[in-house]
Amino acid sequence: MNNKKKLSVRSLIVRIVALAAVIALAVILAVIGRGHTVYFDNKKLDADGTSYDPFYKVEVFVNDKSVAKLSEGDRGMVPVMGQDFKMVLHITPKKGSKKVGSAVSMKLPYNIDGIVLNLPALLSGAAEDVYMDEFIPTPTAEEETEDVVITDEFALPSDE
Amino acid sequence: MNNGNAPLLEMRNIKKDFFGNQVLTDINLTVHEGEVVGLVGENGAGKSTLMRILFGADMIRETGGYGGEVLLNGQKVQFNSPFDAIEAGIGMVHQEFSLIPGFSTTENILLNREPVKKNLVSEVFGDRMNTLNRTMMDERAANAIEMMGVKVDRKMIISDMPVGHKQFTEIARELSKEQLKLLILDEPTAVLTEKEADALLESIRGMAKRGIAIIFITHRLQEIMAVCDKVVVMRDGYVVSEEASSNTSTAIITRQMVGRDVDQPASAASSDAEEKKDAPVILSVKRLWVDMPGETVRDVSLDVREGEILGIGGLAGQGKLGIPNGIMGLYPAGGTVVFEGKEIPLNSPRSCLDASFAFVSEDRRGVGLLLDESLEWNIAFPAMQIQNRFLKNYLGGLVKWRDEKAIKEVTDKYISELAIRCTSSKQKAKELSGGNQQKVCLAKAFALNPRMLFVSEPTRGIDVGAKALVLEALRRFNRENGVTVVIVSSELEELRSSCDRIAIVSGGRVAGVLPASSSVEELGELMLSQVI
Amino acid sequence: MNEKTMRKAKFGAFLSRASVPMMFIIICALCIPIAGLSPNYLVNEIVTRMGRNSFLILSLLIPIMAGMGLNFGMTLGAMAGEIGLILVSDWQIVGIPGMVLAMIISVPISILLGLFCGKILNMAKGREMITSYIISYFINGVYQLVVLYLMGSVIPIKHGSIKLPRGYGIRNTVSLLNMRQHLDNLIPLNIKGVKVPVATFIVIAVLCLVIVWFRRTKLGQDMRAVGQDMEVARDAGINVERTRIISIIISTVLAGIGMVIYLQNMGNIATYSAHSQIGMFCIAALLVGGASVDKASIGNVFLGVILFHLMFIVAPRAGAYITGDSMIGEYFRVFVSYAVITIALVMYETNKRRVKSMEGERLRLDQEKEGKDE
Amino acid sequence: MNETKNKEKSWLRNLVESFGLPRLIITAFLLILLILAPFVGADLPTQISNIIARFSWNGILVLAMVPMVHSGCGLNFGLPLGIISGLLGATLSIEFGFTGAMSFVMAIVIATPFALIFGTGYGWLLNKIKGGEMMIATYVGFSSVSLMCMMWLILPYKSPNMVWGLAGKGLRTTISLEGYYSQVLANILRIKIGNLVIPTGTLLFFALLAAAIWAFLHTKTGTAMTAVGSNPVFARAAGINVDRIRLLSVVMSTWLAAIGILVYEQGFGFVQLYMAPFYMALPAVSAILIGGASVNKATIMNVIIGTILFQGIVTMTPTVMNNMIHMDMSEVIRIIASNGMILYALTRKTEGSK
Repeated sequence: MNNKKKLSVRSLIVRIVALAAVIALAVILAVIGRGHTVYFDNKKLDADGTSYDPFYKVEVFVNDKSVAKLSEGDRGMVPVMGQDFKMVLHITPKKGSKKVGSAVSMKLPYNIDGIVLNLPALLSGAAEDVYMDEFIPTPTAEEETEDVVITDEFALPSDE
Repeated sequence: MNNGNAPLLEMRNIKKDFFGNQVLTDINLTVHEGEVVGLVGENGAGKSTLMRILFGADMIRETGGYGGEVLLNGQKVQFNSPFDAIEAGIGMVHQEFSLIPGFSTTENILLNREPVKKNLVSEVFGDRMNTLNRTMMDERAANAIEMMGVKVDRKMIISDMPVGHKQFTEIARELSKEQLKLLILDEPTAVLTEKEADALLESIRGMAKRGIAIIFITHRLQEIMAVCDKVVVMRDGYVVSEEASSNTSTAIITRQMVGRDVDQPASAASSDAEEKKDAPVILSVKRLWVDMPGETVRDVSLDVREGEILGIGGLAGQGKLGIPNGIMGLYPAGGTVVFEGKEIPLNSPRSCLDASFAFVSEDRRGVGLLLDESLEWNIAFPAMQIQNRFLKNYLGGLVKWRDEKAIKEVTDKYISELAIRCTSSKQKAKELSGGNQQKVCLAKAFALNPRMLFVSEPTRGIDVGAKALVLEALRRFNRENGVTVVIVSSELEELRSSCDRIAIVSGGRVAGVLPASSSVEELGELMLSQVI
Repeated sequence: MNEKTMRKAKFGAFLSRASVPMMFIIICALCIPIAGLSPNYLVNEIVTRMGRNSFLILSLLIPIMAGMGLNFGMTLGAMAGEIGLILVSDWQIVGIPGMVLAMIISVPISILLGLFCGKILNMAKGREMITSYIISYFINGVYQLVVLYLMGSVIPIKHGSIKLPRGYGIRNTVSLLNMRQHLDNLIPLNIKGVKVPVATFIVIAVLCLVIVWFRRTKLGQDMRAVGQDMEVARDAGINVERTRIISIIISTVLAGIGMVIYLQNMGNIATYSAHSQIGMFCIAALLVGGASVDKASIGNVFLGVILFHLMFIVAPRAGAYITGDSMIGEYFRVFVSYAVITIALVMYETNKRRVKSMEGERLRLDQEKEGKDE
Repeated sequence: MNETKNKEKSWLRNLVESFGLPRLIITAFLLILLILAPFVGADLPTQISNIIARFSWNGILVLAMVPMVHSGCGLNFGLPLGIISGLLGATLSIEFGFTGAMSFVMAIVIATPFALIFGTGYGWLLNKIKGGEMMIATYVGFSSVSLMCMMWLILPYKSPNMVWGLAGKGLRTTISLEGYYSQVLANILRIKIGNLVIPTGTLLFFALLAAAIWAFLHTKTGTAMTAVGSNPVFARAAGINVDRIRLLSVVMSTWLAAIGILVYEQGFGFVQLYMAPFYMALPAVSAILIGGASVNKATIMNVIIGTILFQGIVTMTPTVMNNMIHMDMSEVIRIIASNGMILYALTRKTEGSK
């Protein structure tokens, strides 16, 4: 009897540890799996009296893949996972001038889904709150219409 | 063998009653280590109940426990469940197999006692996630089979096995329990061939040599004589004899099993028996076989005379119940049945009923009654369906409407005639007591106005008062209406007191037909003559 | 003589087991040339569907082992998986971590639902299948209550992209674009233009191993025992009710995980209809693979997926070609799914009765012979 | 004093036991809805008319459950088979050019042989698989519906009122009965008091069939049917051919379902083909269960009460709920309540079902 009880304490501990491990795993997944959409603006930005001019052309590489080629005034985007964000920019500042490579890495804020980066401001070394902005989607008219919700096959044929 | 210590098992002054019905009175039983004790007695003598007490069956506790005490190795024990009994070293092989059909011998021997290996998953999810240790299982099964001394294929699947091997698997399962000290074998040879039975007897001897005590229940007395050290005979809830097997014989045992101390009063009906002797044969059964599970009938020929009450007796499982069930078409049957010179087709309940047979089944709740319906329905239904009675015809017979008034009338008639205790004729059958349900079944048969009535176990499971009423009603029905009655019963006394003649069935065959005034010993001998 | 009849009976049993797969092979063989689809396309589709469906179908095996028949209640697990995915996509957890998290969330929900289902089924022994079938409808009602009314009002849902504009309830479809086929493409492999979802297959293989291993555990052995004879198992001291409940819980949990895999391949959730048909299609596929109500193996699962989905792909095309109406093929495959289940159920019930009558037949012959001897 | 309290308690318990807790809850729910209706601005007479109309459409479909329950075949989840017979009758009647009330009569006449044939086959099948009726019935229903889906496309129907206008073949999913038998029964002796409308004809037709079933159950064969359902072994021992009685009950159920769908259509005004019959078994099953039937016992009263309660909830919840909390949860409530009811019935232990 005593033996049995001891065993159950042991298994209780094992179970608690296992449960804790699963919960820990869930938390870790929630952190590393957090997805963001990063938008790159190659636009003119005026902030705090400073003006950042757009480049003639920028090509953005994330994970060695070209995700956007931006002309003046363009916006590009890439969905990413996790908060460590690295990108390589190939910048052509003026028409005809030479391509300049530049690697940027930064920490993305966990709470924001869509993050807008103003590339000119970012590369000129402006403060974070200047080059970074939250993307707020504006629902399009089409989305606004109420979905027709199909329930189940149990419903009587609509006979109204 | 007996080394002078406390005996392995001692049962002292065991008493047991079911709702006031005393079934065991002051039973004393002693079993020593390595001893083989034969336990014999008619059905209903109390053997099974005694073994159930020993094995801690739930049913004993549910019916109010038992009196007296059980001692194992000199210590008082009280088992709350069969598992306690197994824990204490008692094993039991039941008449019905308790085996998983798709499992191998090994798996069945070690069912729910498999040796296991621990693993990572079982640490988290508990012991049931342990993996089975197949090598150890094989080893342990092999050991148990060896201990039994009969060769059984360890890998064979149960459903592919002959019956005998199943029996041996069960025994091996008990033997594989390390703590086993006492093994109860309940009619183990009933399903075995002669050769297998011999092997079993041999293995019983072997087991006894290893120090395992065995209680051996059987109807085959020669087996008892061959293998047992001691024979205990039970009758009507008493132990009537306990003898070393060397001091007794099958003849003595038979007498002890069925014998009475005082002569019974002559059969009530025997006075008319003389005049019925010459009555013409009304029903003639020839070479009847019936495939009724547990009550197989093989090659029965039997004549029933007009106006008589014929009793059919025999031990349980010997086929007496199969006879009426087969004739009435409830189980597949073959042979010929001739009633009043006309052959009645078998396997067709309807044609039997049309020939004005009626049948009161032993399975009241399963076959005899519409439990969810009113007494009116129960009593009037067959007569309505077979004979178009209790119906009103409309549209020139196109519409046959139930005549509720006539139904109520006939029901009320039988309620008062048979003293059925109920609130009204509308009461549901399931709400009545067993005895009253039986009376409803009788009323149902009477309402058919049969010429030939089969009654199967009319008094099973009903109290003494109702018993007398039921038997009296049958006798009166026979006398007043001149209906021929066949009563099938396990209780010899009942048959002797109600019938004109008694046919005894043994091993699925008619062992003999005797007048009801024959002595119990004569009848008993017949009962055991061809037991299988 | 006896052996001969035995062998005959066994061959007959094999034939009846093989009849459904054979029928499907014939249907497919007839339809493939008519449909005129390129072999490459067909192989690609089959491989994709194997990855998508196998896990879900495997979840059906354990209740069959425990004698509880086809678990129509696997839909419950599918719903749990959907709830996990809806929450995860609202939290914007993406990719493989999102999938795993959705699975983790689905597990406790599945356990609760499985427990409920198991308890009810224990109260309805002997009609488990129809009961589990009705349970799936019942829980579907509860699911709708949660997803259509409680999500967004009680359970916080942030994103407008999955919430209905009225402020509560989930949209008809939820996009899983950011985890679409992430598992399938985790280890990319392309053999002659056939995309092979290697990682998915690895997960499925692991589950197969787990099932094989599970059969060897004490619990697996108990389940087999309970499945074959409840009373004997009870007499041997096995807790029958508990064992049955556990088998349903395991099935539900696996179905939940399987649903996450299924939906990551699809790339979106049809919030209110994805689960309703899944049970039927999985069961039909399993039966097409030669399984029956009381016996199913891993082999049946894969054979079933291949044959059933082959039929699924070619039937509409073949139907359209023959009749000039594409709807015919659509209806045909639905009809075949139902017909397969019907046939399997009928065969199971008639077999059960035939076994009984065969025993009687044998006894009768024995007795007749004996009767003649004397 | 104490005793009376006890009595009251046991009276309450008896009520719960005989009526069943779920049924009690559903009844109470409907009563609350009825009481609330005027307060939330719903017009009570309109509501009641709705319930009566719905009752008149669905009553016979629910009645179709009775024979099979009586003979122990369980709940008729195979109802769609009968419905298909009815649909064949309806479409053929229109195809042959019958109109008005005649089209209804002819629909019944044509549907009858189909119902008899399908019912016989279905009953034969159910006799082979005693014990597994309900599951197989469900799938027989599903298979036949999906088979007919193909048939509606293939069969050479020509009537322009029924086939797709563009293709010129293949039946439409819904066919209007305007000019055929829409409302033919309801218009007989229709009563109109303010907003309260009573389709007397349809109710009478239902009453006629219900009385016929009631009468049948009082005949010799009907009695045998009940006995077969109550205890098949007893019936066999009493010389009844159990299989034949069961077959008869299945044929009756199938025929009633065929008539039921025609009556439903005449009230609804449309014939619905393709997947529509699919979803009609479960509401009928749960309606009769709500009315107090069990898996092997059902009476005409169960049918009437059940249909009123079920249809009452179906019509009342959307209006009341919508007006009260601006949240239409009626679908969900209906799904949970009706399936819960079926589950409840399935988990009851029944003596007769062996």
